[in-house]
Amino acid sequence: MAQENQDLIRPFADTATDEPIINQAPVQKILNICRAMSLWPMTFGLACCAIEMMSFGMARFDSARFGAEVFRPSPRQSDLIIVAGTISRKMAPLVVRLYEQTPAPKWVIAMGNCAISGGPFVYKNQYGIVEGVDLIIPVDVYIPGCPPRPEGLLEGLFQVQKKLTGRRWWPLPEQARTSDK
Amino acid sequence: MENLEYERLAWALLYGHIAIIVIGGFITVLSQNLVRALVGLIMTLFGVAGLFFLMAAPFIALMQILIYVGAVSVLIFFAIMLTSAWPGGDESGTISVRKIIFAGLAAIAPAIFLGMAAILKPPPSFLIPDEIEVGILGRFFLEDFILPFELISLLLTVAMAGAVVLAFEMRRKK
Amino acid sequence: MIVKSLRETMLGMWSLLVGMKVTAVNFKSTQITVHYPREVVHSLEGYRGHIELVPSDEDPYKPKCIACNNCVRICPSACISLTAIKPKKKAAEKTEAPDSADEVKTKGKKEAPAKKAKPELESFVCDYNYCCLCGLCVQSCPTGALRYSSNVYLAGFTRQEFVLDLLSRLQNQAQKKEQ
Amino acid sequence: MIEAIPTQFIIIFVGLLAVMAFVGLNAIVLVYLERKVAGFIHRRPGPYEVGPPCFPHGILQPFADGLKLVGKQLFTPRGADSILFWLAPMISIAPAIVCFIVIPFGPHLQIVNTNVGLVLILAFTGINVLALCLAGWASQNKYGLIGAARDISQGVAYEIPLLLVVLSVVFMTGTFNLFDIADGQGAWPWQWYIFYQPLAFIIFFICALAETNRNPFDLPEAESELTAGFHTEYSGMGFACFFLAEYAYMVVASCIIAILFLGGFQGPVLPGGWWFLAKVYVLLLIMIWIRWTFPRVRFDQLLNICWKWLIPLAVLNLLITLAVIAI
Amino acid sequence: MSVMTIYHLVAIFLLCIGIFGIAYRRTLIGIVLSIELILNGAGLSIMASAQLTPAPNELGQVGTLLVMGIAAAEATLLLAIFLVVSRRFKNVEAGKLITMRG
Amino acid sequence: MNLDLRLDTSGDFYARKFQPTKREDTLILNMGPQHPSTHGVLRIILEIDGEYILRAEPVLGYIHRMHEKMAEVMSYPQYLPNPARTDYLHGLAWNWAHVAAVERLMGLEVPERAEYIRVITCELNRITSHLLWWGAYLLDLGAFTPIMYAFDDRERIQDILQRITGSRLTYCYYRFGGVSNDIDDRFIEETRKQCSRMKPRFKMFKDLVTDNFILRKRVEEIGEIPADTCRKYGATGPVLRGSGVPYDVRRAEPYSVYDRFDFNIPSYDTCDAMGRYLVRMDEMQESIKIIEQALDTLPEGDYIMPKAPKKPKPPAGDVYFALEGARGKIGFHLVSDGDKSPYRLKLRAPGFSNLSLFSEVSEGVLIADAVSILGSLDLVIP
Repeated sequence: MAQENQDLIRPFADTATDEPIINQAPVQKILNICRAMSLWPMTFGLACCAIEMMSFGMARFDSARFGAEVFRPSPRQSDLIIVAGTISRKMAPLVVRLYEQTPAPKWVIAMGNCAISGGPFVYKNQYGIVEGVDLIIPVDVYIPGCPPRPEGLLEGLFQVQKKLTGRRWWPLPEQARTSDK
Repeated sequence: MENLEYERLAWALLYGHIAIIVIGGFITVLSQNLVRALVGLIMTLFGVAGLFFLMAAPFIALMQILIYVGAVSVLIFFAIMLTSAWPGGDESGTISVRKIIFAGLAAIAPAIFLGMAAILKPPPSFLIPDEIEVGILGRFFLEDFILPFELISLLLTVAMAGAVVLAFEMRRKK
Repeated sequence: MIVKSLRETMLGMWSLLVGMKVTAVNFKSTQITVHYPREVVHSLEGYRGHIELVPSDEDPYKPKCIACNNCVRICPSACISLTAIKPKKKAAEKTEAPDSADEVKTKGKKEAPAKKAKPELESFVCDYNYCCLCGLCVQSCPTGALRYSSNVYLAGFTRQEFVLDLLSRLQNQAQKKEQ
Repeated sequence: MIEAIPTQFIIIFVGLLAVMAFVGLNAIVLVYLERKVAGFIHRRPGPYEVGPPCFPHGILQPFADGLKLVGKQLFTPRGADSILFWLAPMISIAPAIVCFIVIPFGPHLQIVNTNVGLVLILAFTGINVLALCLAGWASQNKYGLIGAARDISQGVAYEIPLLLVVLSVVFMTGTFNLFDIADGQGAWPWQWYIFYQPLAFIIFFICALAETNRNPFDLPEAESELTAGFHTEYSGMGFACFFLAEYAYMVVASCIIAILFLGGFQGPVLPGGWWFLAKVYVLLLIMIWIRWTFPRVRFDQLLNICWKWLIPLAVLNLLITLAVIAI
Repeated sequence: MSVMTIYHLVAIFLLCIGIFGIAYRRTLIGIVLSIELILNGAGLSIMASAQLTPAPNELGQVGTLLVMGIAAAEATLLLAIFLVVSRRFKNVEAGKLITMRG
Repeated sequence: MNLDLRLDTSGDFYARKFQPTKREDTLILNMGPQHPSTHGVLRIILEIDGEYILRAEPVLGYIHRMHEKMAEVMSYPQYLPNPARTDYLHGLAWNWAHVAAVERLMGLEVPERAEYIRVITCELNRITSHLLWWGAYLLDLGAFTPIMYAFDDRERIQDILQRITGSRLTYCYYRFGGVSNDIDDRFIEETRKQCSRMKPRFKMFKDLVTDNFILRKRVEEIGEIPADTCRKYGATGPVLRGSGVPYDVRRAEPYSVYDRFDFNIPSYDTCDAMGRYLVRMDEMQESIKIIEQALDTLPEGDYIMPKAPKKPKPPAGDVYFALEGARGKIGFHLVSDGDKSPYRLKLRAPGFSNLSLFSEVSEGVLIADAVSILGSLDLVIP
């Protein structure tokens, strides 16, 4: 199976990142913080996890608080691809294409076990699933769960921010108080 | 002193607008892509509007922008999109030299006559035009020029009706 | 007819105003957002997260598990793998966390459940990447050695982070509790 | 010739810079406002956490968004006409800035006081249609093309009632001068033209929504139908320009409504500038409120509303106005 | 050379390039673009003649407005005609419209 | 496996096969698989003339997850978590269908309390499903706010369900012979509270959306599906009931304890999107009615059979079990050869039949209407 998946991998030659216009360290740092604080996800749901992705944007968990509520339908305007759901072999080329259509500073979250590894749909003689989105596009953050709760996705968002800026910006949930909502 | 500076500025503006007109005109005529040609036409229109401004007729300049840019070029754009939206349907491809020569001759002939007339026999003119009120213009339209005004209204109405009729014929053919 | 359509339009306009009133009322009402990293939802109880081992009653460092392999066999995604040593045998080969599902599967089958002496758990690995949170393992456990954790905050940079070594997690938890 | 040059050339230049700053600032405030209002309507806080503790409630969110968009890769799609593709956002934003130089923000806050101010604004806002068409056409994207076609139909259709309504106000005042129009109204609400021309106000408001492509008339960029309409292919700054232009036109539309119908800078007690700002922002808030309440209308309905309702009503309004003036 | 001459020369340039375009362009739309150039030249010329000579200014402005009105009417009609033509002949190239019957 | 991932502007296999008609100046538009209004991974190839759709052809299979094949590989209990992923919005119904099919084949007698629990949870799940549909449909029509209000209630119900079932979305709660967890007083109390909370909410939804002029214009007389067409394509559920046929499996061939409850089958014979919309809105209220009745008459007893089989091996034979899901009739055709895993499993996904309608209905409508019709069919592509 792994051998077959090799066919799906292709060099990401088309997505050569342009040299940044301003390449000074402090500027870059500020820019990175800005990027981290305004990660616009793409409206791209694949399966069950997409529903939890919706919850993540909705009133109760409100990703808007972290500047991530602007779900853009066009890949050209989004920064964050949340691969939420099972990737079938038929879908795989399109995921790659969407990734390539997204302009350069872009991040990928593999949400849910299907996107990470094929999850519950991996079994003997299985023929239609790409076993993990990291086989076809580079993934920055993995969020396990089937499906993960919206908190998990928020944590994933924080992880992307951490990857960008090198620090976690928000308190850990362990110290949190329990809300009555 | 101040006046001199302003005059220089005025000349610069004049020549700037003329340059825009000339460049726009050439783009309009020579561009292979019709949409680019349209953009060239819009450049020209803006240049002419600028000249109207310089002639102290801001109302006409703005009407130029409103009617030409806001309506006519949008209509032409629509026509381009509806008839040849994709490359190949427009002006790509080579054009025979003979055609260019004939076209050039056709263009130069009036240029020589009219240009000579304009240069050699300039009518008396002055530098500083007056600006007139829009209200005066309107009164002029409604009192002295009522017939042309009505005619142009009629023309527009007829054109609209004709367009609608043609479009309906098109739909019926579907 | 004109009167009817006019009336309809007027009623329609009124309905638009009613809609705007609804949103205005909601604008004023209290918010329902849980400010997540600062506060957590009240209702995580009952949520099936990934599984954890339950410590035995006498020793918080030792799991209740008797390595019967029931959970391995029932698991639809084959994400659990456990190895056990019989108390008498000393040197048991150490197995590392398996990488792929196939390996897990074969391993699960290879390890025959030790029936005679009470075997001691050597490693208990749950590859959370494959888990589908059905809870069959917990239900099939004869000794109640498994429980759900309510850790829903998992997210990481590699998928290897979620190959959970439950035994060491258990020991860590016991340590923390002692402190 | 000499006199023909506007004597306040320098003032215009400085004013343009000020206007650009104003447009930028306004867009930032509006983006924040829009997201916050949307949040409250949805019973959530909206932008909240971004920014250090000294800037609570996510006030820095729009800045972060803006800087991020500046830092994005610029992408010219294959097969697109690259010159026109990048020209379109600029054409979109430039006229909006020009419009601001004739708006009287207060009794003494106007960059150019010209007799044709209203015509200037109408002329320059019309250019936006062209920019959006160019954007849709140049990106060689079918969604963009459909968006552009929608935008043309919508723009051309809604310009007509807009002009008619403006004319009826102009006939009342007898001038195109925005300052004079605002000045002609009294300080108290019953002296404003909304009181004399309520129908015109409603028509103008609907047309303004349509011209600025706001929900429920946001068909050129209808998200669920055309992904993102004419700016489907724009990334980074190109997208930001359209965004900025949309908000700038919203402000222009609100300003015009405030001047034509709500007395402009007129108001009791407070100085004029504040009144003007307050009126404009109330109108903007209503626009935002409408956006987050209603579904989108369909395309043919959109045109039906215009041709079957707004234009006859506008003509009627104009005729009534003329009759009243004549009497 | 007086300013008015310059304006007139620009108007003549527009006229000439418009004529050139009419001959040079193959598609009907290209020809319309050229016609718009000519109309603009006419408007400019009328404007200059009225504003910069003792002739009444209103006359020139009204004339220019009339030209614009004609341009708008013409554009509307031509758009409709093009649509019909493109539907019947499948193209809008002037050289290929050789039959008289649709 | 040779997947050619090169960018191909001439379109892929489907688009090339979808030849344009003889008419000129039509446009082939590819809607999806990544498109906001196809809800995930449906792809529709449209041939449009201006804004009018001449032909539409849905392309399926972008989320083909081999559910049927999976059943043949896995044993009966191992397959338990999967049906819920077939239709992730109404997971419990699928879970139920699987469990009930096996029970019927084995002749198991489920305790009454378990049946009641099943009814309550399944109806709660139906409400969440309809709520999500409601929000997403209005999102398609351009209104953003309703989905937020829908999720408000949805989250509350999910909290209630999560406490006993353990998950929020992909439930694996029912077991052969019962359910995996008993419900407690807190569940009953919270459910009652939620039921009484929902009633004024419906009023608000009506004010905000159903009565809205713009919305009515968008859904009324759009996508008319005559009852005949529905029958031809095998459409079920709210789509069928929106066409005036009050067919509901819960009433037509009552399973479980549905025959003990008093509820209406809402149906509207306007056949349009509005009919389907109203059917779903009414159905939520009917569900609340059912839940309240079930809570009132909840019997005591076991929540699972005392000797429920852990590893069932049904006798050889086949069984068909159908029940009413949120999207229509869910059918499980199970063929067993007496082994620990089924010989063959055939799923009847209502979304599939309902989707096949789309191609016929969407001919000659505007793109915006197509979006409206697609939304009103409420699809979850299995």
